[in-house]
Amino acid sequence: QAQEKQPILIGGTLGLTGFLSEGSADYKAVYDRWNDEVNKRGGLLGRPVKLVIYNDESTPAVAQSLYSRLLDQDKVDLLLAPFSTFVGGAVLPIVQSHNKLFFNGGFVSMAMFTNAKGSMIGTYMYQEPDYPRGLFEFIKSLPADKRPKRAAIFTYQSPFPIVVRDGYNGYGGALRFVKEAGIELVVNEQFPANTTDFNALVQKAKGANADMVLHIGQLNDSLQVARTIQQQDYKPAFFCTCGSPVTSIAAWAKLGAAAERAFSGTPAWPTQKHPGLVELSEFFKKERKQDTLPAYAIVAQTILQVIEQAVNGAGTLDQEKLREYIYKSEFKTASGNIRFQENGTPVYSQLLLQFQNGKNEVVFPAKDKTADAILP
Amino acid sequence: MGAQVLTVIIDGLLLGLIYAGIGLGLSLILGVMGVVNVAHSAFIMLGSYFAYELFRRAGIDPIISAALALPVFFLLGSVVYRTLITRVEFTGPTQGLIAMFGLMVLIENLGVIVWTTDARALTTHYTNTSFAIGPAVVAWVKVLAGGLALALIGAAWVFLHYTLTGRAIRAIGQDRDAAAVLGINVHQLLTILFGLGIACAGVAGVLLGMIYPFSPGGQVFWLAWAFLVVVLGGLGSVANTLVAGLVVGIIQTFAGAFVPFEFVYLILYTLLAVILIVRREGLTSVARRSI
Amino acid sequence: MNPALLEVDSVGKQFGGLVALSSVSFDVPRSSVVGLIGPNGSGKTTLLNVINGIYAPDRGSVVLDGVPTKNRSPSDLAASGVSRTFQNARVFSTLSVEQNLFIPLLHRSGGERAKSIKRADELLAFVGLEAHANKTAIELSGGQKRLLEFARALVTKPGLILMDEPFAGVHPQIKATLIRCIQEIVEREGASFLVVSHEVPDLVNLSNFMVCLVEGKVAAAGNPKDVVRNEKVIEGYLGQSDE
Amino acid sequence: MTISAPQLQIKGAVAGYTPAQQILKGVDIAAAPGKITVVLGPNGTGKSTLLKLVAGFVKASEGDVLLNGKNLNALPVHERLGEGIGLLPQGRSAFPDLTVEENIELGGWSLRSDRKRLREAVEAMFVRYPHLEKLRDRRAGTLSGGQQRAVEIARMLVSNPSVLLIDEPSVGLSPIVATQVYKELVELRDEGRTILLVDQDVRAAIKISDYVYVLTSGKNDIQGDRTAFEGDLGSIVRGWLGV
Amino acid sequence: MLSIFFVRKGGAEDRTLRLFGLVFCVLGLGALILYGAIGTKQGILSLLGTVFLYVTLTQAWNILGGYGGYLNFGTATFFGVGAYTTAVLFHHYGLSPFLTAPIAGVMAALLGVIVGVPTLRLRGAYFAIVTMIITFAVQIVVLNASITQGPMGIFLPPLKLSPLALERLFFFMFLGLAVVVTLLVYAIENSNFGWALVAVREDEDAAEVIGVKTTRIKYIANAVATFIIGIAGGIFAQRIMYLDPTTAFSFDISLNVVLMAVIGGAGTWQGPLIAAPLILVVADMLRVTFTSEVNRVIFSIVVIVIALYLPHGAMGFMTSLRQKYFKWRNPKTGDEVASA
Ligand SMILES: Nc1ncnc2c1ncn2[C@@H]1O[C@H](COP(=O)(O)OP(=O)(O)OP(=O)(O)O)[C@@H](O)[C@H]1O
Ligand SMILES: Nc1ncnc2c1ncn2[C@@H]1O[C@H](COP(=O)(O)OP(=O)(O)OP(=O)(O)O)[C@@H](O)[C@H]1O
Ligand SMILES: [Mg+2]
Ligand SMILES: [Mg+2]
Repeated sequence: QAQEKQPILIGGTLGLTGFLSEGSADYKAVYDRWNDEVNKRGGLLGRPVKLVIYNDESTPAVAQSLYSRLLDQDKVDLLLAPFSTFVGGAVLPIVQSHNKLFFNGGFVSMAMFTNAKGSMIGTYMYQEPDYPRGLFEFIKSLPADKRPKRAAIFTYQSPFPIVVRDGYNGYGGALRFVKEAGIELVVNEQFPANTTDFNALVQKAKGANADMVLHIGQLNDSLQVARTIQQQDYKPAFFCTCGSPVTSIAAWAKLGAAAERAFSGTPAWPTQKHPGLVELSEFFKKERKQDTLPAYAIVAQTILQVIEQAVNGAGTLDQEKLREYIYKSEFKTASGNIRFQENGTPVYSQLLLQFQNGKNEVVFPAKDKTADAILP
Repeated sequence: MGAQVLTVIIDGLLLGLIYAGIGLGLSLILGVMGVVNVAHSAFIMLGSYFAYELFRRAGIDPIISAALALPVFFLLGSVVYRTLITRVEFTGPTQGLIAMFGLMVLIENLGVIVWTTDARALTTHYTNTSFAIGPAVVAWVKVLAGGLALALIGAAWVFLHYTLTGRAIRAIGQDRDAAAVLGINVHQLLTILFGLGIACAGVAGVLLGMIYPFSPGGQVFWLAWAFLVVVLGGLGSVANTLVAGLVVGIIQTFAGAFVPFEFVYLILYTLLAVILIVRREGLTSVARRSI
Repeated sequence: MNPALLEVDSVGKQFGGLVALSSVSFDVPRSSVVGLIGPNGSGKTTLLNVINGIYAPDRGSVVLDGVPTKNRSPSDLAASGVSRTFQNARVFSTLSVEQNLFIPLLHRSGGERAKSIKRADELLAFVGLEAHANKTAIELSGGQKRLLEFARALVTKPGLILMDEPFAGVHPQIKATLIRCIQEIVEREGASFLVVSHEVPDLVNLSNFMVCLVEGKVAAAGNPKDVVRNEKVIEGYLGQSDE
Repeated sequence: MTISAPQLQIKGAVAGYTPAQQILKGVDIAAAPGKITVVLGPNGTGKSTLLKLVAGFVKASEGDVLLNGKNLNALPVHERLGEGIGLLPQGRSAFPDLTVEENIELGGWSLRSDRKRLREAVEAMFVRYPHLEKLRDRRAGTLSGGQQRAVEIARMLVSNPSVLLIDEPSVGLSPIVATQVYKELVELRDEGRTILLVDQDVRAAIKISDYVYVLTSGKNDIQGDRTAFEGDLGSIVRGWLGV
Repeated sequence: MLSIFFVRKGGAEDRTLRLFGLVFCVLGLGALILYGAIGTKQGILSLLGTVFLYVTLTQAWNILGGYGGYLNFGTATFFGVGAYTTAVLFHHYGLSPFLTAPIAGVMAALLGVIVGVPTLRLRGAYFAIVTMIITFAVQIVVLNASITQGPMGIFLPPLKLSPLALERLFFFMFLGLAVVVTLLVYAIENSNFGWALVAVREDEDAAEVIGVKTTRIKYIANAVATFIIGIAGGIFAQRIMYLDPTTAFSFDISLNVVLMAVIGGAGTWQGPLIAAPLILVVADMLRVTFTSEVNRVIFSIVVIVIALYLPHGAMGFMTSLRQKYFKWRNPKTGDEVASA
């Protein structure tokens, strides 16, 4: 009896401090909310659920030792991935050596999913090479004279953004999309971590008359580039933060005029009314005082929904059985109804957001559109 | 080409002024007291949030906040000096380093508790505006911040070189006991100095907050710049801190314009290392007699 | 005939625009004490720094034992038997007195080192510091630091010892001891000293040869008694003695 | 310039750098008003410690320091200047990165509320020491040893202290300047200042002294006025002093 | 007098204490070996592995930084170069990092010598900050080089061992390294070389003048230190299995090493043995007890308290205890005293 009542432990880490803390905070909020709710619903398999989320300080080495601890000492039943590819890369080998399923709402990586041979279950609706895909599909839908002619790409020097730019094994990537769309690439620059001033980069794009700027980076640098572009009185028709989905983070709205018209991708949007999505959006409005729903929250919610449905559906915590169940079922989640492909990732789907008058609007694809894109 | 050079020079100078502003407080405290204030960036962070809160709650313009930050952070610095630094300073530079490191972690994480880790951006009505000098487009905020930094540096320079109190503070840095013998209240003046150093950090924080988005953990990246400027300028020398800031700013923007961006920092670091190695004590490089 | 132990040949040294030494020449013969006097700022310390390899001379040369010392580092010269003391005693402040004496012996080996250790003990007794052997050097009084430095300069049995005001602030009785010590070393070991001091009467007694620098130039050189009677020296340096 | 001469008394002072080890073990010294009182003794007996005690760097665990009857024990260093105490420390203490002028100006820190007087006092020093005039804008750290000593003396005098604690004033000074310094001390006394002088130049010190103490191993055991030291008692003590 | 050749501070009591210390160390080491062999908690094994890694790094830093007084804020440079050396050799030639770790040491030492020639002429804060800058510069080179796969980093496949065996392996690797390095530092402390370094720290000019070949001494110390750091980095690459420029050249590594050395008491071989476990275990305990930023707040307070109440590091504290209870002479003075 007492054994039965032992809580189910779900463990993972997040960079609650350090440079990944921004996105991590969104994850944490969703995790905590779900933990409360799932227990209100009676837990999983009749047992209460306890999330054990450590702070990895945005440091891979720390995350490694914490995962080691989660697996070995805390003996968690289910394992959540950390936030960001940067940390995830270091953790994956440890997880694999323990033969655990890795529930990954935290990061994308074609390479790692391939490498994990299906033992990693991801809920990002698209992997790195597809990050800019939404934007280019949208561009293809435009009349020829509205399309951009000259592109500038800024890429953060980190594994994830590089793949966003270059694609994976000959598939996807911003460079390929630009070429296929017949756009001339006039600036292709990288910037290292801790870059504090982006004036030089923006000057280059401006000097080259680029009417499209793809910024493939993270939050802080995206904010700065947006602001610098505005201050330089430079008006590229297409400005996309094609790295992380940062326009849906609270800080974006604070930029004022500089935030306007920026494009960004997201896996889903509350207007799609996927299961739990509207409530999640309400929760962020009420509890986090955040008008817009961060994409991170959607992915986090999705992985938890997958876990919940899988455990209840398979009726066990046995990793093999869970795996079997996951690959043959369809999941009803905040990101829509999803099925997992062989490598553990869902089928591609993306919405393109544009920041208009202080909020995000879905501008593509047409069926989910909430507003028309504003183009000069 | 000519237009580009003009842009690069203007940008470099403005950036340089800001770097000098960031380095100033660090330089004063390191030069006079020998304390490596790694918490400098934490006070910069507080400065940014100081401006942010004043703007958000009371609509106070950051330019005014910069002035308000002076007394507020001066007081804060004095308190830190009296409670923490006096107790570690005598036991050698490394002890001060540990204490300041602790303080940095403390402030940063208290900052996270108070403000969360979310990035903030301070957007006033002039934040997104700019003006043109010939072909160069210059952001107003940078001009304002650069001007304020210059004023701060000028004031510090006048204070340290042209007032007796300032000279006394420099004297303390060179021989504390000899200064005491002359009737100088060392404890009091060091409190002032530390207060000033922190005030400079606070103002620098306001200035950075005007230009760049910030978060509690993010301002630490500026620390590297501050250190760069300080060593390049030579410890405790205000005028050279300014020159060093400008040198760094100009090198950075020139490199930024003419080489791939990923090599900008490499070029910058290499040049700085070369300058330091050739001139040993940075731009100061006075032939100090030690023998 | 052996050349002199040290030949200083038209040495010049400038600091920026300031000419600290211009064309200074003199010899330090073997087994002798050369006194170096001169007003404040006349370049005495600078000269020691040049001989010692701390500064490279702008002009001229320094020849030790017939070999020019050009580009040799102070430690290298120390290995060839040049040692010195500083005008402001520089001791290793967190080391004990005996550890201070031990540092110069680091590059000595075996038997030689054992001998040197014996010598260190003697020297310590000589300068009256044996009771303080275990004290940390920072705890010594001003004069004691100087004595320690004196001893430290001699433990390795150097051939040429440069001393910058060894008697300043030293108690008269100990000063007499130091002078005796110097004389004995010159006699017994054939070492040579170049001593800077403002205590002219003592220096006159001690040295075989004297050089007076004024504004970086040799104003007088020769027999000590003659040098101190030289008008230029009296006028520029000694002043009218009222005794 | 005349000054109302104060009297300085050290009564039964026990003091040291660590509680475990006392350097002064019951010292009784009185510096008579308007007189030069000399303290002699071998290296390391605590003469400098005595001056540091009066200046406030070292705290007495027993005994008192009295100035005109006022107990100074609780006053911190910087306030003692206000009581008229000036100290010339042993060794080097000029501020190396300040110019000579700035150094001297800081000596007048206590006059800072009256800028005009301060300026005058500083200029008076350049009149008093003309050889410093041409060094006015040099950084003190680039001066020769003796030049720095002169700066320190001038710096001490700017604030016009009435009690002077002087530790080995002539060390490193050329004879001509040293003679001048001793003359100066006499003048300063004649202006009515009380001087406590510690010196290893025994002969010069006794010559200008009014009263002499000899400090050995932390206690003052011999004392007398100048005549005693130059006269009969002198011959006994002199042997000991090694003059 | 001869005593100083054998012990730093003379006296018979000292020798008993030293014996005591020796026994303590041997017992401690025995206990660790035993735990490494039979312990099954991977988390603890892994934590201890990290502790040994940092003991190694801190000891190596200690050689030039503690004894020689040159505060190096660039440990990460050599650590990263070591790590990348083995990773690159593995990636391109399939050589196991355990085999190539010595090459990693050599590469790091080589770089140490190259950057040492100009930087070791700088003193004080200048040296410290330039070493920090060099880390950034090297990091950028690695970030943009193709042989290192730039920002993509290098994966090293996990060894074919169970997770527990893996932890145990690295536990012993780093323990061995730590023991060897500690012995080396102990030997240095009591050698001519160590004395020469101390002389450099106390007064470099005076040391040079009395015949200490300061330049050579500094180079050698630097080369030895960087060699060790490089080896540690090389093994670390295999342990972390995924190497990228940010991790390998993290400034945190440099800073932690300095903090540990100073908190333990720079220039003592015991210091790192005390401080590395202290800091890492406290940080780890806090991390798992408080899962939010509160853990860092408490950690920072601990650090501040250490700074305030252990003015000469843990070893200084031990020395003062020893003096208090053994009534020995006092080697340090109250520092507030005038040096005039
Ligand atoms: N490193 C230096 N930088 C600038 N000037 C210097 C330096 N070293 C010495 N000088 C100058 O060179 C001159 C000679 O100085 P030096 O120390 O050799 O004099 P000195 O004869 O030893 O005097 P003293 O008897 O006072 O010690 C002085 O004017 C001094 O100011
Ligand atoms: N900072 C210090 N810490 C500990 N002990 C000290 C310190 N300074 C001096 N001492 C000790 O105090 C004693 C007296 O020193 P003091 O400097 O007063 O001697 P002194 O009489 O001035 O000698 P000298 O003529 O050599 O200057 C010495 O034995 C010395 O070892
Ligand atoms: Mg001299
Ligand atoms: Mg003395």
